[in-house]
Amino acid sequence: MYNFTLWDILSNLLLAARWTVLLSAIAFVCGGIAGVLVLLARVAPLRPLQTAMKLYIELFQGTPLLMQLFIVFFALPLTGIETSPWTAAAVALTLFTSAYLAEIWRGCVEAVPRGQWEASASLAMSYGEQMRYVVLPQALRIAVPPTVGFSVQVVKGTAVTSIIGFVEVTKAGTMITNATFQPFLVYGLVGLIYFALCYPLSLSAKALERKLNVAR
Amino acid sequence: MAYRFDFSSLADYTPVLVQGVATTVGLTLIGGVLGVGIGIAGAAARSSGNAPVRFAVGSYVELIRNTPFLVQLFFIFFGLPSLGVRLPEWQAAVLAMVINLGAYATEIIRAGIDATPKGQIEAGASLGMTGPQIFRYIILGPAMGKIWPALTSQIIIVMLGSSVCSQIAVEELSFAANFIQSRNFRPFEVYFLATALYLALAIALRWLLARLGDRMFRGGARV
Amino acid sequence: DALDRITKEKVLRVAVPQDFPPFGSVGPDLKPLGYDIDTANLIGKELGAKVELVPVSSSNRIPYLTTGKVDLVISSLGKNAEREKVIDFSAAYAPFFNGVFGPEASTVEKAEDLNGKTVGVTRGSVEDIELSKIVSDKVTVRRYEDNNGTISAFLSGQVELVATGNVVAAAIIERNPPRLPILKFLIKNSPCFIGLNKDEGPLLEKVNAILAKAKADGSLSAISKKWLGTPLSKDL
Amino acid sequence: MSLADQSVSPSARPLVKLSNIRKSFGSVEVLKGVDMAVQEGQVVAMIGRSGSGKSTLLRSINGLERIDDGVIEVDGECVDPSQIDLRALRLKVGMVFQQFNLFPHLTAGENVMLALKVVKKQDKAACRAAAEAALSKVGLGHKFDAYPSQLSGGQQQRVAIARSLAMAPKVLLCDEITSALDPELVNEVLSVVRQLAEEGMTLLLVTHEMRFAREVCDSLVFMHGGRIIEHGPPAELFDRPQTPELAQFVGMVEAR
Amino acid sequence: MSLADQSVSPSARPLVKLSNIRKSFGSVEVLKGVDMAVQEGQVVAMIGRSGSGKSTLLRSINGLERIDDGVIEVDGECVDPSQIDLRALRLKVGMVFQQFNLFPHLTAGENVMLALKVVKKQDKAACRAAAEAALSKVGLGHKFDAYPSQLSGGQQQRVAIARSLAMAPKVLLCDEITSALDPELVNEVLSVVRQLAEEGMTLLLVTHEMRFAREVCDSLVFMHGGRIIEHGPPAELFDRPQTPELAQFVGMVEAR
Ligand SMILES: Nc1ncnc2c1ncn2[C@@H]1O[C@H](COP(=O)(O)OP(=O)(O)OP(=O)(O)O)[C@@H](O)[C@H]1O
Ligand SMILES: Nc1ncnc2c1ncn2[C@@H]1O[C@H](COP(=O)(O)OP(=O)(O)OP(=O)(O)O)[C@@H](O)[C@H]1O
Ligand SMILES: [Mg+2]
Ligand SMILES: [Mg+2]
Repeated sequence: MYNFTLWDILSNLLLAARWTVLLSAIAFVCGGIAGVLVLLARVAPLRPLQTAMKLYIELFQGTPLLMQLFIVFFALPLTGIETSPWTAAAVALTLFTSAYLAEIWRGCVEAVPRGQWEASASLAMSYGEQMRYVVLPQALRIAVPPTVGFSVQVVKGTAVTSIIGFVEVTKAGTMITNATFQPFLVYGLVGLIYFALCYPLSLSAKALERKLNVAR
Repeated sequence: MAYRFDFSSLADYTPVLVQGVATTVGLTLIGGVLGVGIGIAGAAARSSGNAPVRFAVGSYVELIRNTPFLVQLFFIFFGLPSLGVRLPEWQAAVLAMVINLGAYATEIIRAGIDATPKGQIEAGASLGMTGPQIFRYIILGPAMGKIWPALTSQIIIVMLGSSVCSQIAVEELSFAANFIQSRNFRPFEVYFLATALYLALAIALRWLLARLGDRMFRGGARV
Repeated sequence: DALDRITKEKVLRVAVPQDFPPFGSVGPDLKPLGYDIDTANLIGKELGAKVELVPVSSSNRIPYLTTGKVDLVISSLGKNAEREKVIDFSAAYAPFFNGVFGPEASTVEKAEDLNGKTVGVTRGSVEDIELSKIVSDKVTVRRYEDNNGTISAFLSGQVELVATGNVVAAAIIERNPPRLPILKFLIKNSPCFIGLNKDEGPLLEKVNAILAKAKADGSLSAISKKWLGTPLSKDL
Repeated sequence: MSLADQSVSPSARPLVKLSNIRKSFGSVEVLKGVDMAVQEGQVVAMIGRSGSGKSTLLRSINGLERIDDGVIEVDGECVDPSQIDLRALRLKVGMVFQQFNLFPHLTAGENVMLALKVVKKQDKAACRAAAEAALSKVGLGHKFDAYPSQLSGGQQQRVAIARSLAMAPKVLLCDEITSALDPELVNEVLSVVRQLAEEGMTLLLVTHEMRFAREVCDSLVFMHGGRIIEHGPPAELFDRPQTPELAQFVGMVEAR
Repeated sequence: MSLADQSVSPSARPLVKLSNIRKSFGSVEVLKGVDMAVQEGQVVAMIGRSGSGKSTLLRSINGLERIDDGVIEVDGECVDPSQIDLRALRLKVGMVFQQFNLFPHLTAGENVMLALKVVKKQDKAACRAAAEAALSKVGLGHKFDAYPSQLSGGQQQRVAIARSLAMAPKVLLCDEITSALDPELVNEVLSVVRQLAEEGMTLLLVTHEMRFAREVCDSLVFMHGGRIIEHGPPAELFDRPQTPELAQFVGMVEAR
């Protein structure tokens, strides 16, 4: 059959890494947007909305991403909603990411002192104005390091999409292992590629955190 | 396409599900206990050991935290045998979970240790206590109490992450789900049920660990 | 129905294996290739549709079909009663038999000899279902998500024996692996069929017609020769 | 004798009028029916032990606490507890806090301009002019572009006062605005308040600065256990307390 | 004149003897050659400006700071800076800190018993008896099972003293042990120290409580810029300071 050189293996993995990056980016951007919406609903002064979002977060933080993927991919179509691997991966990763980000960001919103709410309230600002001009800008600053830190989890989370046949780095690794019988080499390389993607993110999260602590 | 839900066909597979849940719980228990143990040792080494030890522990933590669990699992199960280390699947799964949780726990517990006021350590020292005694009796308890919620979340993440162990034929809960749907062709019902079971496990585990934390670190919580 | 859609959109979506040589595997460009892929292309050409290959694993190929993600499963699919309740099958398009394979040194000769041993199998495959019927509970059966897992487990020595198809074993041997899978005993002769959703009569007829024509004009046999090394036997 | 009658001519309508204000936290009643009136231009100081309900009362007046019963009337508009139009109320009532509560991500000038822009929808130039005027008034015209973290506590508090002033409230509430300051910074803030009082601003202050209260205020209100139990001109209250509670409080404060 | 000669009969061997102690943090020399002797049963107070090196000196005596040069002798055993046997040293020298540093996860009793158990390896009953005795001595026998968070600052500091006492040190070092306390709680701690002094405990205190120093101490040590520049009986130092530095320090303190 075909012979894979080391370069074949590496180049295929790197090519597949594009999809890992793309998936991560989609998950992060869509999850971020959804996360903001969940966050706003989660901290809104409306009990039912708060409760609903609490359940949403509990649900997606309390079940494996793998199961979420399976349900979106295999189970939703039975109810008439078509899902390709792309949409399934994007949808599941978005839901998963939004739940975690909303929870991280809620912590940041709550870290904004109560006095800020009260001062802006006594300036006759509405809830929306308080959020928009006073609380979110401050929360945003606090939120940068943990958000960058969480992006590492998103990148790693994309590995699970290999199981629904999505050919990103992990899946490519599995396929190549089967064609080459060199699991040690291939999975070692796969691990290194993830490390190369994630470690800079981890480092910058740490650096940002230090900077934030010094600035305070 | 109108779909008729039919959970009845799952009844035949109750033993498979029960065994799946039991395996998931077992993996989490062993992985959790050993992982936290590694975390404590790692944190101790990282905050007191000599430079090479600190570097080694630091590298371990970063390596694990920046690669996916699935890849770690494959590496251990499929990759290590080429070095002559052949582990049966459940041992490989436990090892992967322990290594994974150990790295996160090291980082979490270290944060708790760093939060120990310097004066506490000096007070211990001025009473004639040795370094290890200070760590064991003064630092560890309050540090664990402080970071227990974070550790709880991480243990739950590892429990949920164990779902990918089905990939190396460990017969845990998601294995059971896949197994059943490949026999009865009812993915919606099966995955729905399995997801609900995971959620129940996560909630139960969080509750249990909270109780456990209250019990073990009751004093430490009052700071 | 599906046939209408295919002729209108000129796209045929086919589930194929990428972990099951020689029926389906990948080359250095990670593109699927193999017996099943050639068969899919053959059918696509006859239908005048562009073929869209969807790589699947053995445990999820039927959900792919039933959830409407593909029109056909050409994925070395064997026929059995359970599956027939859920999907329809075309005529057979490739020969296949399952056996238990192990290293030369292994002395296993029949199902009873497996007692106390560990056998790897791909979850949800015909081998899995058939093997489960004939072995006692003294046998440890390890079920992997896909053939990649099963093959890796055998090659890395994680399992002693595997239950798989003749052709898979042949393909492994051809690649000069560290451990050679040698046939120990036969489980079942189970040729491969194309899977379709139920109530797709027109498509089923059309596919069967295409297969009949391909058998008659020798094009299917050519595929067999290319991938299995032997022409198609007459009894298929 | 009701407080509204006392320190003012019968014809003047009070700017702030509180009738029978009640407020509980859980099962603890913190305000047990407070009546009070503040005339336009009056400077009223509230004194009393920690926990007597001073902050709670002040916070109720601009709706930071929701009252359980009673009526708050500001500038003739009656606001009943169940459906207070908070925005309208707060446009009339400014508030300055113990902890300054400046917005740390905005400069002094931006702190002052923010509400002018988003609440009053003034245009940029008008905002800037108003902010500059307000900051100059508190002696910080030159700190327009400084961030709160670059200012001393006293300066921060003066920015907070300017921020409230710029909204042109009818009455300004001040809750122990010098308590969080280092002793040497207290005076710069008090002198700003003194100047406001002289200019005729209506002020309602909670304060522990007894000398200041004595010198600057028209009227003193002594709270105890969720009630106003004495009120009147400062000199009178300090020198001839009518209740043993006030006598004790005065004694305690003087001893310090 | 060396300090060792001064306040004691020549025959008595000092319990603590410091000779030429030097210590730098980075390039800053904080202790510039300190000599000092404390006799058994003596109560010595150290005073001096912030930053003069009082804490550093005290911390050196039980090895919390590693000294760069000089000799520390405690109870006749000489400990040179390069290889101090910290454990032996610390068994003889107790220390109480400004911030109490109680172990928050242990009750008062457990705080006292911990070192008895793990360092002295006493059995349970002996530990408990010793802890009860120590806590009773500081007037907190009834708080054996209270957690630090349930105690006032003064009570916490007394537990900290009991914790050190229970180890039966030869000398007790106290670094500004009342500075972190509310004024009304200072006296309860000072009276415990006074009682220890009366019972003959050897004490070395850093303190800002001048009246207390005057009344209780046998000897006063004035540090300035990393050196001891005056020492002697408290009355003498306060009333007839020899150096302008001490004169200024005394003036500053009395003005408060
Ligand atoms: N949000 C709250 N929840 C529960 N109780 C509260 C709350 N705010 C205030 N209280 C209680 O209400 C009482 C009055 O509090 P308030 O702050 O009004 O007193 P104060 O007179 O301002 O005291 P201080 O001089 O200490 O500021 C106190 O007993 C306080 O504990
Ligand atoms: N760990 C350290 N690292 C660097 N410099 C230090 C350290 N500890 C103390 N110093 C410096 O050593 C000098 C003496 O400090 P020390 O705490 O001994 O003074 P002190 O007399 O106890 O003052 P205070 O009355 O404020 O407690 C100070 O200038 C201080 O800044
Ligand atoms: Mg108050
Ligand atoms: Mg000091």
